[in-house]
Amino acid sequence: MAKGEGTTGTDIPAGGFVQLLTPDGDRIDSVTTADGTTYTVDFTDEEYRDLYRDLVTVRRLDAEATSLQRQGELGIWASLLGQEAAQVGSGRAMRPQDMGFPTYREHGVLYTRGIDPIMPFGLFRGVDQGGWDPNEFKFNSYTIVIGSQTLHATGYAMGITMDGRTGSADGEAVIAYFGDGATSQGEVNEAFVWSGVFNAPIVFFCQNNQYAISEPLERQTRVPLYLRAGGYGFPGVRVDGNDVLASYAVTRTALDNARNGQGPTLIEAYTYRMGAHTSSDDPTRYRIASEVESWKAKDPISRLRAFLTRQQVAGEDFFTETDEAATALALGLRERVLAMPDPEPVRLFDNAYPNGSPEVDEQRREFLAYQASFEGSGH
Amino acid sequence: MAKGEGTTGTDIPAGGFVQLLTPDGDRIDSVTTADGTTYTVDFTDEEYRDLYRDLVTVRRLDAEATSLQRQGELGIWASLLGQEAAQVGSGRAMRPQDMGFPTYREHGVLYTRGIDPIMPFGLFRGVDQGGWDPNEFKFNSYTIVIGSQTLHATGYAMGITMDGRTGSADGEAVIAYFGDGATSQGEVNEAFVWSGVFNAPIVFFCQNNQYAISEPLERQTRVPLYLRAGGYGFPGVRVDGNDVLASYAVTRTALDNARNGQGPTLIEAYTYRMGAHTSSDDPTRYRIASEVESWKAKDPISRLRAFLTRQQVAGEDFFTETDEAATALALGLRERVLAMPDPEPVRLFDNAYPNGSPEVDEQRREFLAYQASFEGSGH
Amino acid sequence: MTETITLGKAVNHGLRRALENDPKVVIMGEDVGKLGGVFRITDGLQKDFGEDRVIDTPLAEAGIVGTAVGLAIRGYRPVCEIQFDGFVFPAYNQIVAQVAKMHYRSNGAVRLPLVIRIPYGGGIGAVEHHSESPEAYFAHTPGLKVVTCADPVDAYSMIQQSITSDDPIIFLEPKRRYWEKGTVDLDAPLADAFPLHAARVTRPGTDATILAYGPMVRVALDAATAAAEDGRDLEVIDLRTLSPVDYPVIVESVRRTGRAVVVHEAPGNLGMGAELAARITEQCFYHLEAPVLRVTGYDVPYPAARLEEEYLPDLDRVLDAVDRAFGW
Amino acid sequence: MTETITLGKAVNHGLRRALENDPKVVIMGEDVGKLGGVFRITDGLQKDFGEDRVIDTPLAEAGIVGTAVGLAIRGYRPVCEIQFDGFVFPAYNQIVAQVAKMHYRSNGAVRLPLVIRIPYGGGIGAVEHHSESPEAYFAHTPGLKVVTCADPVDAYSMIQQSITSDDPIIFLEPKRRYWEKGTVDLDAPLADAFPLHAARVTRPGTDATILAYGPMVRVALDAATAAAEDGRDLEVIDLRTLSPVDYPVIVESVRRTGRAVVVHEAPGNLGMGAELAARITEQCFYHLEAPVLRVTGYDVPYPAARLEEEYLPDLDRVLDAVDRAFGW
Ligand SMILES: Cc1ncc(C[n+]2csc(CCOP(=O)(O)OP(=O)(O)O)c2C)c(N)n1
Ligand SMILES: Cc1ncc(C[n+]2csc(CCOP(=O)(O)OP(=O)(O)O)c2C)c(N)n1
Ligand SMILES: [Mg+2]
Ligand SMILES: [Mg+2]
Repeated sequence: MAKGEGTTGTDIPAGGFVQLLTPDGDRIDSVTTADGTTYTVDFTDEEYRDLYRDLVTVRRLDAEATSLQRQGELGIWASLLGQEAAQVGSGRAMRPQDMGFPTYREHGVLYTRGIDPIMPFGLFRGVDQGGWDPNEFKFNSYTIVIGSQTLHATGYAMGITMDGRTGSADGEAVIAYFGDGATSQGEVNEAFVWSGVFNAPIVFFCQNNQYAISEPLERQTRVPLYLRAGGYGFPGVRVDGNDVLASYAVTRTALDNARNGQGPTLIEAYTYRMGAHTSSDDPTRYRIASEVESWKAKDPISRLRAFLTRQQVAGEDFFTETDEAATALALGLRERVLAMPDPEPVRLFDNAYPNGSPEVDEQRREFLAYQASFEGSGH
Repeated sequence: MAKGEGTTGTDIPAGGFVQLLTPDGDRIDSVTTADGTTYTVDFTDEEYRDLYRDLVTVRRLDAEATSLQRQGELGIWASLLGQEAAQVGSGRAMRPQDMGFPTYREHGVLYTRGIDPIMPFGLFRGVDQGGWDPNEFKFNSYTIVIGSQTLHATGYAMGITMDGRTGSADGEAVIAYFGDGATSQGEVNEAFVWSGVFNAPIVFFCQNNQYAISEPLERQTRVPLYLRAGGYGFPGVRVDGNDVLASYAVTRTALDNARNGQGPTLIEAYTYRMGAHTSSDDPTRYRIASEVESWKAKDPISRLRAFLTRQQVAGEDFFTETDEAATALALGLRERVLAMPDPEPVRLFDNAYPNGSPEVDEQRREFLAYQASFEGSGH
Repeated sequence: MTETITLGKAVNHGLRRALENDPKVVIMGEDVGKLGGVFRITDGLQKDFGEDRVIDTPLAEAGIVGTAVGLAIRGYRPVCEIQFDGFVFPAYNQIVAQVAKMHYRSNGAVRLPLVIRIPYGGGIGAVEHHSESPEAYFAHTPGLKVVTCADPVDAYSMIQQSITSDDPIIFLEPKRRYWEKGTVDLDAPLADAFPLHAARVTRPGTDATILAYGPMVRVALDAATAAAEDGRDLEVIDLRTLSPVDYPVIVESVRRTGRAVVVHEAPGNLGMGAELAARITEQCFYHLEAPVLRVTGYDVPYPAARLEEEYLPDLDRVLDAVDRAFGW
Repeated sequence: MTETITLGKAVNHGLRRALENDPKVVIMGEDVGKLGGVFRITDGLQKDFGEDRVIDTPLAEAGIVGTAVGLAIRGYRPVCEIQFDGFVFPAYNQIVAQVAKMHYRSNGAVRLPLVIRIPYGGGIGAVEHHSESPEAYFAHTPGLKVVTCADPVDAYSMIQQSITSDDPIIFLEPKRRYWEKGTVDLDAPLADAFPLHAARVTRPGTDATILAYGPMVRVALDAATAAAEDGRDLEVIDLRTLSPVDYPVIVESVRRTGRAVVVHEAPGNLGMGAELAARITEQCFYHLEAPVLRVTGYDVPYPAARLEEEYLPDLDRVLDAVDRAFGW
C-alpha cells in the first residue's frame, strides 16, 4: 500500500501521544517526538490485513472466554476488551528472539507470539496455575501479584547483557507488561532503578487503561505516567494505545534500541478497559456509561477497518471472512476448554520442588492411602 | 550584616545546584532556578554566628561519639562528618510545628531541634532501641531499615491535611530524611507516589553523600536524584549540601510551600560522607584518598568561617569561644553517656504490646523465677 | 436492633460503628471507596463518611501500611484493608519491622492502634494468591496480635474491639464465610461482647477437643455433629485469637478430654497447629491419650482451584484424625 | 589442601569454588564487590571474577531477589546476599510469592536454582534489625528449602551444595560464628561431603537429645560437655536442614533417649521448636519421658544489645531445660 495521506506530524499531537491512525481511520505518516525520534510504519497491504485479523481474532477469543466464564466454565476471566491495539501492536513488534513478561491480561500479546491461545485457560479454569515453559515460548507465565514480573523481566534483561546478546540488530530484548495501577508498586519502581543502573535491554510497556479495578488513574499519579522514566534516566513515551500502528511503531523502536544496547524505554499505551476489571467486577459502581461511550468512538478495530476500507486494502469479503475465521477459532477454543480434564487429585503434590522433598512425598503417600480408604466404602 | 558581595545568580550555577556560599566563603546573593524560584537568605549577624555555632557543635559532638565508640563505649556510631551543613541548614529551616523523620545519621538535625543530644545514644550504646516520644519532640525515632520512614512521614503528612493544618503560613509540614542509597528502595518510591497523589505537605530531604556504604552513586542511578521528583509530579531541586545557607533557603522554601498547601518537594542535598559509613566500615577498601581530599576543600564549616571572617561578623575570639563551648558540651555528653545505666535484664519484656500480653507476662514471670534460682548459688 | 446478616455485612456494620464512634478512625485500601472493596465489606462507607475517612489508596501495600503507621503516629486509628491474603507480602516489611516493633523501639512512647484486615483462606475457587492462610507469619512475630472471626456475631464485635484496642492487630476474615448468616444484635454495647483475646468453647463435649479458627470452625462443628452420630462427643473450641492464644481454656479442655485435634487451612509445617501441639503437650503431658494431631493444608503451594477441595481440611479428614487419636 | 579457617572464610572459599565450577553462578547483593560484603564473605571475588559475576546492586532487596528470579529463568544460578536478617523483608514478597511458587506455578517447567544467603542471629552487640532469626518465616513456606551451617566444614560444602541444587534455597549463616575456626579440606570432592538435607549427630549420647542448629550448636555442645560433668550423657543433633527436616535421624535418637530439648534463638511461638516438638511427640509418643522442651528467644522483639545475653539461649538455660525434662 502507498503511504497514507494523513498529516505528517512534527511533534506529539494534541492528544499528547504518538498516533499514526486517528479514531476516524486517518493515517498520519509519521510523528516526531520532542527528543527527535520519528515514528512511522511501512506495512504492506497484507501486513495491514494481518494486523486487522489479529485484532479481530483476539477480541473474538476474548469474547468467547467471557461467555465461557458466564457459563461457569471458567473461574474468572480478565478481559482485554478495548486493549487489542496496544497488545497486538506491541506483540507484533517483538522479534522472535525477544522475551515477554505479561500480567494476567495479555492474551492478545500471547496470541501474536504464535502461542496456542489455550495456554492461559488452565489458570482461569482452575485446573492448574497457568504453567508453561517461559523459555520455550519466550513468554513468561502470567503473574498475578501486581508488578512482580517487572523485576523478573529486568533480571532476564540483565542476563541478556551478560550473555553478550545486545549491541547489534539481532540482539535480544525484553518487554515487560503492567498496568497503570502497577506503577505505584515499589517493585515496579525498583525495576526502573535497576534497568537504568544496568542499562538493561528492556521495554516497560504500561497499558494505561485508566483504571486499577475501581480506581481511576488519579489515585496512582497526578502527572502522565510516561514521565516517570525521566527520573530514572531513560526515555518515556506515550502512545495512543488504541492505535495498533503507533503501538507497533513505538514498541518496535524501543525494542530495537534496547537490543542495540541503548537501554530501557518506558512506553505508556494510553487506552481504556472497555469491560469490567474481571468477570468478578461491577464497573457500574464506579464509572459512568457516558465515559465508556466516549471511548467506543476510539475503538481500535473500527478505526483500522475504516482505514483499510478507505484505502481499499480490504473489502467486505475480507471482513466477513475474518470474522468467520475468528469465530471458528473461538468455537474450537471453546471445545478444547470444555475438554480440559480436571487434574488428578494427587497432582497437587507435584512440582513443589525441582528435587522433591521427603515431607511432601510422605504427605503424598498418606494422601493416597487416605483416598484408598474410601474406595469401596461407598463414601 | 549587609548583603554579601557574591554574584547574583540567575540560574543554577555550574555545579548544578543551588549555592549561596562558595567553598571559598563567597556569598552569592540569590539563585533563581529554572522554574523561577528564587532562593536567598537574609540573616542577621547573630543568626550567622548561630549557624556557625551549630555546625561546630554538631561536628564536635559527633567526634566525641566516634571516640566513645573507639573506646568501646558505643556499639556502633554513624558519623555525620561532612554533612553538617545539610543537616543544620535543613534542621534550622523547620518551624517549631514541623515534624521530622530521620534515618540513623541525623544527629545534626536532632541538635537543631533543641533536643538533648543524648537522645540517640541509648541506641548506639545498646541500652535501648533508641526510643523517645516522636510527638513530644516532633522528631521520630531513628529508623534503621532503609527508607521505611519515608512512608511514615508521608502518612503523618496526610494526617496534617486531614486535620486541616495546611493552607496557611502557620500550617504544619513534614521533612523526611534519607540517603542516596535509599532512593532505590521500593518503599521510598511509594512515598513519592503517595505524596504526589495526596498532595501531602512533605519535604523529601535526600542527603546524597555519594555513597551507600561502599557503593557509589552510580549503583543507584544514572541521572541526578533530584530529577526523580518530576515523574511523580512535584518539584525536585538540588542544593549544595555543604552550604548551610543554601540548605537552609531551599528547605525553608520547600517546607513553607508544603505548609501552604502546595504539596511535596524533593531536595537533593549534594554532599559527601567524609568518614566511614559507620564505625564498622573500612572505606579504604572502596574509595581513594584523593577523592576525600578534594571534598575537604568544600568543607561546610571552613567556608562559613571564611565568610564570617571576611565580613567581620566574627573574629578569632568568637571562633575560640565556639570551639571551647562545643568541647565542653561534648565532654558533658561523654560523662552522661558513660553514666547511662545498663538496663535491668527484665526490662526486655517491657513494651512489647501497649496492652500487654499474657504470653509475655508468663515469660517474664518465668524469667524472674529462673534468675532468682541463681541467687545465692554462686552461679 | 437484632438482624440476620452475613459475616461480610457484620464487618461492614462494625466498621460503620467504629467510624461513627471515633473521628480518628479511617479506612484505607485499594478499592474501598466507591466499589466498597472487592468483597463489598466497606460498601457505602465512603458515601457516608467521605473520602477523607474512607481512602482509596494507590496500588501499593507497603504504602498502605507505611502511611497508616504515620497516620497512627499522628493520632489516627487506621484500618487497612489488604485485598487478598496473597497480597499482604509487599507490606510485610512494614508490618514486621515497623508495625510490630515501634512500641518496643520507642520504649512504649508510640502506640500504633492500627488494624490490618485481611480476607484469607481458600474455598472460593480462585486463582493463585487468592486463597492463602498467612496467619503463622504474623503469629510468629512478637509485637503483633492476630485474631480471626468465624461467625457474624464475632465479626461485628471483634472488628470494633480490634479498632478500639491500642495494639496493632492483624484481623483475619474468613473469606469463604463472608456469605454465611447469623443473628447479630447491632445495638449491644461493645463492653458486653465476648472479650477479644479469648477462646470460646463453641460446642462442649467430653471425648476429644477440636481446635479450629476462622473458616475451619464450621468444618469442626460439622465434624462434631457427624461424630455425635457415631457416639463420640467432641468439644469444639473456636480459638478466635491466634496471638496471644487463650491457653487456659484449651488446656482445661484437653486435660478433660485427653485428646486434641487442631484444624487449619495453612500448611502444617510450622503452622498454628505446631505451636498448639507443642504447648498442649507441655501442659497436658500426663493427660494425653494420644499426641495432638493436626489436620491442615499440605506443605505445597496453594493448588489450583480444582484441587482445593482435596487440599482443604474437611469433615472427613477431621473425623479421620479423631479416629486416629482414639486408635493411638 | 586442608586449612584452618573461619566459618566466614569457608563460605568465601565455597563461593569461589562455585564461581570457578560454573560460569552461570553469579553473586549479587549490596556491597559484595570491592568491600567484599559487610562481613567480607565475598572478599576478593569481584576482583577475581569481575563485575558481571559479582554484582554490586542498588539498595533494594526486592530488586535483588526479583532480578535474580529473572536471571534464573535465563539460566543463571544467582547467589543473593541479604546484608542482615532484618533486611530480608523488603524481598519477602518476591521470596514467598515468586521464588517459592514458580516451579509449582509452571507445572515444573521453571527451575529457580537460586540461593539467598542471610547472615542471621544475635550475639554481636548490634543495633535493631541486625540480630534476628527469621528461619520460621521461610520454613513455613512450601516451595523453599532452608538450611544453616554451624561450622566451617559444613559452611564450605553446604554453600556449594546449595548452589548446585536446583531448589531455591535460603542459606542461613550464623553470623556470630563467622569468626570461629575449623579445619577444612578445600580439595575434598563435593560428592563426598555430608549430604545437604541431612541432620548430623554431632555428639552421640544416651540420656537426652538436644536439637540445635546454626549458632546454637556450639551452645548445645557446651551444655553437653557441662552435663557430662554431672553424669548426664547428652546427644547433640545439628539439624543443618530446617526445611525439610531430617526426621528419621531425630526420631531414632529421641526414641532412644526418651527426652528432647530444642534450642533456637528465634522467638519460641511458632518457631522451629514448635514443629519439632509436635512431630517428635507424634512419632515418639510412647517413648517420651517428658514433653519436648524448648529453649528459645522470648516472644518480644529482639532487644537492645545490652539485653541480648539474657535473651539468647545459653548453656545454663539449656541445662535448666534438661533438668526439667529429667524432673518431669
Ligand atoms: C500486590 C497486589 N495487590 C493487589 C492485587 C489485586 N488486584 C488485581 S488487579 C488489580 C488492579 C490492577 O490495575 P492495573 O495495574 O491498572 O492493571 P489492569 O487490571 O487495569 O490491567 C488489583 C488491585 C494484586 N493482584 N496484587
Ligand atoms: C532495607 C535495608 N537494607 C540494607 C541495610 C543496610 N544498610 C545500612 S545503611 C546502608 C547504606 C545506606 O546508604 P544511604 O541511603 O546512601 O545512606 P547513608 O548511610 O549514606 O547516609 C545499608 C545498605 C538497611 N539498613 N536496610
Ligand atoms: Mg489499569
Ligand atoms: Mg549515602
